[in-house]
Amino acid sequence: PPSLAAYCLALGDDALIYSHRLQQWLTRMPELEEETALANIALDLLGQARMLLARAAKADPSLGADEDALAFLRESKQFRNVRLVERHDDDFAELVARLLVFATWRLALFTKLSASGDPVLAAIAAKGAKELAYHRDYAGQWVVRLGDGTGESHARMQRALDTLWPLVGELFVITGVEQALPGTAVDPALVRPETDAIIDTVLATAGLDRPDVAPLGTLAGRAGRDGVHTEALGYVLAELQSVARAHPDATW
Amino acid sequence: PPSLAAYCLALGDDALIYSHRLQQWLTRMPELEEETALANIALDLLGQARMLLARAAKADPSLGADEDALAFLRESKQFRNVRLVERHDDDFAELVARLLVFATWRLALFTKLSASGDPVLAAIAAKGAKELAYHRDYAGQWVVRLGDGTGESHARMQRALDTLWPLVGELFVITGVEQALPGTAVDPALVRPETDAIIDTVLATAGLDRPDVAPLGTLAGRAGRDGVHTEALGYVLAELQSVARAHPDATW
Amino acid sequence: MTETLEHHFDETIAHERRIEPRDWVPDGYRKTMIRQIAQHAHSEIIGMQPEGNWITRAPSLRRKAILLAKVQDEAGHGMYLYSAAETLGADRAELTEMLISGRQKYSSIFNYPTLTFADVGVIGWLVDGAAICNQVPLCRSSYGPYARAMVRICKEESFHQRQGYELLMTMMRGTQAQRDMVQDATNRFWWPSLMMFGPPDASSPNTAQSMAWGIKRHTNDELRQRFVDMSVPQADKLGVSLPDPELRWNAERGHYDFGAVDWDEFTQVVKGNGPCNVQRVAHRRKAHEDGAWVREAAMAHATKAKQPAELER
Amino acid sequence: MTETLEHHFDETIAHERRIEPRDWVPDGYRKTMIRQIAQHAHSEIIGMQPEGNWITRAPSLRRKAILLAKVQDEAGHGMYLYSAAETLGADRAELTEMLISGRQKYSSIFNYPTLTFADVGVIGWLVDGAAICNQVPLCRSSYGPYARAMVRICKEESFHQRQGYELLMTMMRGTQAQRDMVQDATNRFWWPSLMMFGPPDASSPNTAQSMAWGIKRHTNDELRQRFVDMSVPQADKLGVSLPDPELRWNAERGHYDFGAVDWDEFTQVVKGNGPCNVQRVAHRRKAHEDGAWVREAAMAHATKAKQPAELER
Repeated sequence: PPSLAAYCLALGDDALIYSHRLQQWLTRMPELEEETALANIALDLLGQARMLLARAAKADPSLGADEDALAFLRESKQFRNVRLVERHDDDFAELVARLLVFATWRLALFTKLSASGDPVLAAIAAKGAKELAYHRDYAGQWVVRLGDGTGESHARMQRALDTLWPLVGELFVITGVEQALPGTAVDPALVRPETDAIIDTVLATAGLDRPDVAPLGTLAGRAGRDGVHTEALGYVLAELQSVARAHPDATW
Repeated sequence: PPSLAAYCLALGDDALIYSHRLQQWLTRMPELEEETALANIALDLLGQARMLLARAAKADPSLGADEDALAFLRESKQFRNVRLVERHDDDFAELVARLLVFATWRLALFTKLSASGDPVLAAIAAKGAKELAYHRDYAGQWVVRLGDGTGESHARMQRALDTLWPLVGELFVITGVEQALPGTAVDPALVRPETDAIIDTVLATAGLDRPDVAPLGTLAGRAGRDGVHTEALGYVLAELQSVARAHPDATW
Repeated sequence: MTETLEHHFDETIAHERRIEPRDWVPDGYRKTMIRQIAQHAHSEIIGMQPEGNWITRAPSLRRKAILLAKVQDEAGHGMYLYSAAETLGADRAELTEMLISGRQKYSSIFNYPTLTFADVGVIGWLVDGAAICNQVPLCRSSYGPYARAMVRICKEESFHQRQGYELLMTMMRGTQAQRDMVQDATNRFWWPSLMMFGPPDASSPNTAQSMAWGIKRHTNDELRQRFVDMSVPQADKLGVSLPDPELRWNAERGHYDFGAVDWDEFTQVVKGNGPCNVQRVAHRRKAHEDGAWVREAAMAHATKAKQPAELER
Repeated sequence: MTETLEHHFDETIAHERRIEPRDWVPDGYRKTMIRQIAQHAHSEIIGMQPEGNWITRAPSLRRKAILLAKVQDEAGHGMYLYSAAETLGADRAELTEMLISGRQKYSSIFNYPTLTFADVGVIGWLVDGAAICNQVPLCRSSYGPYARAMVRICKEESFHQRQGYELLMTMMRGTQAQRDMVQDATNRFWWPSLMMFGPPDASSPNTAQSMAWGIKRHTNDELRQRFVDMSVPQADKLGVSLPDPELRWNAERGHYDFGAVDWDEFTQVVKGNGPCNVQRVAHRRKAHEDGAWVREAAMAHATKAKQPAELER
């Protein structure tokens, strides 16, 4: 059914694009231990993306034949990820700030989703929730370390939060896709209190302020979930799809 | 004839890839005056690339149907540019250092080439030489300003020279393509004394040292002209070709 | 004394003659004019970003050259305009500071992202089209240097508009994916283009004074209507639909009626909360800050180069 | 005392038993062993770059996951190996410093660029293949912690090698462009892979001492021959040619004969003048330097977190 496919696509695209941004950090981390942790997280999210895109392709073959067709042959406006995941991180503070927000939100979502009426989606969410709990804790520990660490790390952490905060509101906006799938999809507005509470606890422990900023503007109300992205996504796709597009008849 | 095509391709790829790197600077320059100068130079080189690639396509249609097929549908190893033009500039000092080297060398080459036995190539070179004289002077003035300016600018200028110098030697290496075109192509070794002399004068005026470093290693003697590039080129092509490859049947 | 000068100024305005840099002008005129020119200059400079975004990815070398030349023209327009503002006593470095600190605005349209190559064409068609509607009357601005800059700028903008429209025509003759891109870009840019003319006349308090001073020649709503009337047949010819169900010919008025602009969105964008405000200003600020050492070095070199000559005196 | 210790060391070596961290070892053994382990660790860390270069561009999600996991394993290998070096008294921060200042080496193979996705497969096949030839004997290294690390590493490397070869097999069954990519990557990596075994025995002065200490188990030329003998039938099965016209079976020797390695190129690469030496070390240095504020903050936080507990004592 198209709604289920669209829902899987949205959740899959979040993971696919965010994993790409994490992959770009590899070999650039501050310690070897962080290299392995980062690779682990990027790999988990890539795994989630693969299952969700495969599920989307199965639920609505008109979208694309399989996970690879969906990842490598769609254009920017066909991607359904939230805009939070598109931006290139300026520094390690931004990496962990975004990861904290993303993983906390997605964990809350996946926890509810593990009771979805769609058994495949429920199973994907249950598996993913275990991974995301680790991602969230990893990010939370670093946010606390950096918030509490030195003057410089505190300033960078706060700036990172301020930079990405305008993108947070979009995570909790319900779309027609969720509305069309009662009992199967989760209304993201429902996970806002839990997400906020956890992030607030981490920020309080870290001695950081929750930013008070206006949400990033939309296009007549349309944002990432509607295929209206930031300019960053085009560059992500150019890189992600470059080899696949150059060899349209190849199998790998 | 294939040799003529290969020669035009090499000279065209130098301009195409370098123009791309300059285009990436646009909206990032230190002053508005430099924005227009930069756009001008990038545009001149793009123009040279177009004429040379069109000439290559005409001389050997098996390479590609036209300038766009050559720019957008070749793979990394089919590009014949020198490796100097592939690197992303770290700062404005690197931009002007590379431009000085590139424009001085290419001007010397094009000046000789304007007497080529191939009238089309001769005309392209004669037109290009006028443009390159401006590029060289623009870069030379900046190298002097930065070399002479402040302690910081001097240090950055010297570091920029040190960084790109290993790539300079490759500019003067003759390949089988030039050898196969006596009277049409120019042996780049012949322009070394002139190029060196001009660069040395600029460096002396700027109070900068000519770096004394080993050339960048090759693969069993093969480098840019043989299709063996740096890892940077793949990313250039991913961006350059992204829209064209995503719409293989389109005309623009 | 001031009375005579003021009389001369009023006479100049009344006779639709040009104010020149040497002429006395009231403080309000100077301030308003500087702000207008500066915002226009800033718009040219910030406007380089959304279009510059597609230069490296332009899918044909010819289109790449056209786009590169266009962005170069915009930098040139920025330079003329800053120079015009300088003839009124403004300082370019200060104006730049006003821009990158967010204290002066630029056209709200550039706070929307460019998401496909079709956006390049639609910006040429609609955004440059709206800019021309706004700017043609400014060729008759009472301030001479600005009026003259506008003549040159309008000429180049018309050229850019034709190029944009021609790109769209080519794309509409292409693949279905290309036609979809053009329609999608039109959908995204139509309403923001209508916002380029500013708030409705009823909520545009400065219009009267600006028109009295010959700084503004038509009201926002007049210009907006002119733009709509011009664009609808162009859209038809192109084969795209405009995203407004209320758009229809009104034979009585002799104009197209159109739906209500979302002025809340406009207000948000003007306040800094559009999709790209932070990004655009941060990009410009970074370029400026990254270039600080270069400008310092150039100044230091110029000072050193001057010294020997000065010693001779 | 030293004599008894030395006797114990010699006995351990002679009986092919393992030296453990608590055991006395001669200074030369310690130094040589630390250098060998550190260079191996550095190789794992630097080796992440050429392969990591293709993760974001991998043309299928399955291949992307495989490559990402492989690069993660390399980071893990680097960590075990630095730990093994620490059991001999080395300090990881110092070893990192030695790497980024260019005072310690890593495998010369990683100074070649990865230019297409086929390189990922060829690195798995040839480079991991050569590494395994080098490393399997090291599972019997006289130094216990290193030997045990090598057992785990070799197991994972064999897995990576099979994955690389499988990728190439798939590509060879694909389009002509894919087959060309595999052949091109093979042409570029063959000779540098042969160089991975180090200079010919005649110019490898430390081999004798290392073999006596049980640090090295076979000479460079022996291992190189073993690698060639192993690779030729694999190339045949794959359907690629190896870029050596002198390569042929010698029934008398029971081995493949092969052409002369370009030791001048090898010397240049070892001296720092390969195609990517500067790039690889600069990349690693930048990551380390960019991370300095993070490590400082983590330390500051750990110190603060410890203080309350200490106050209780």
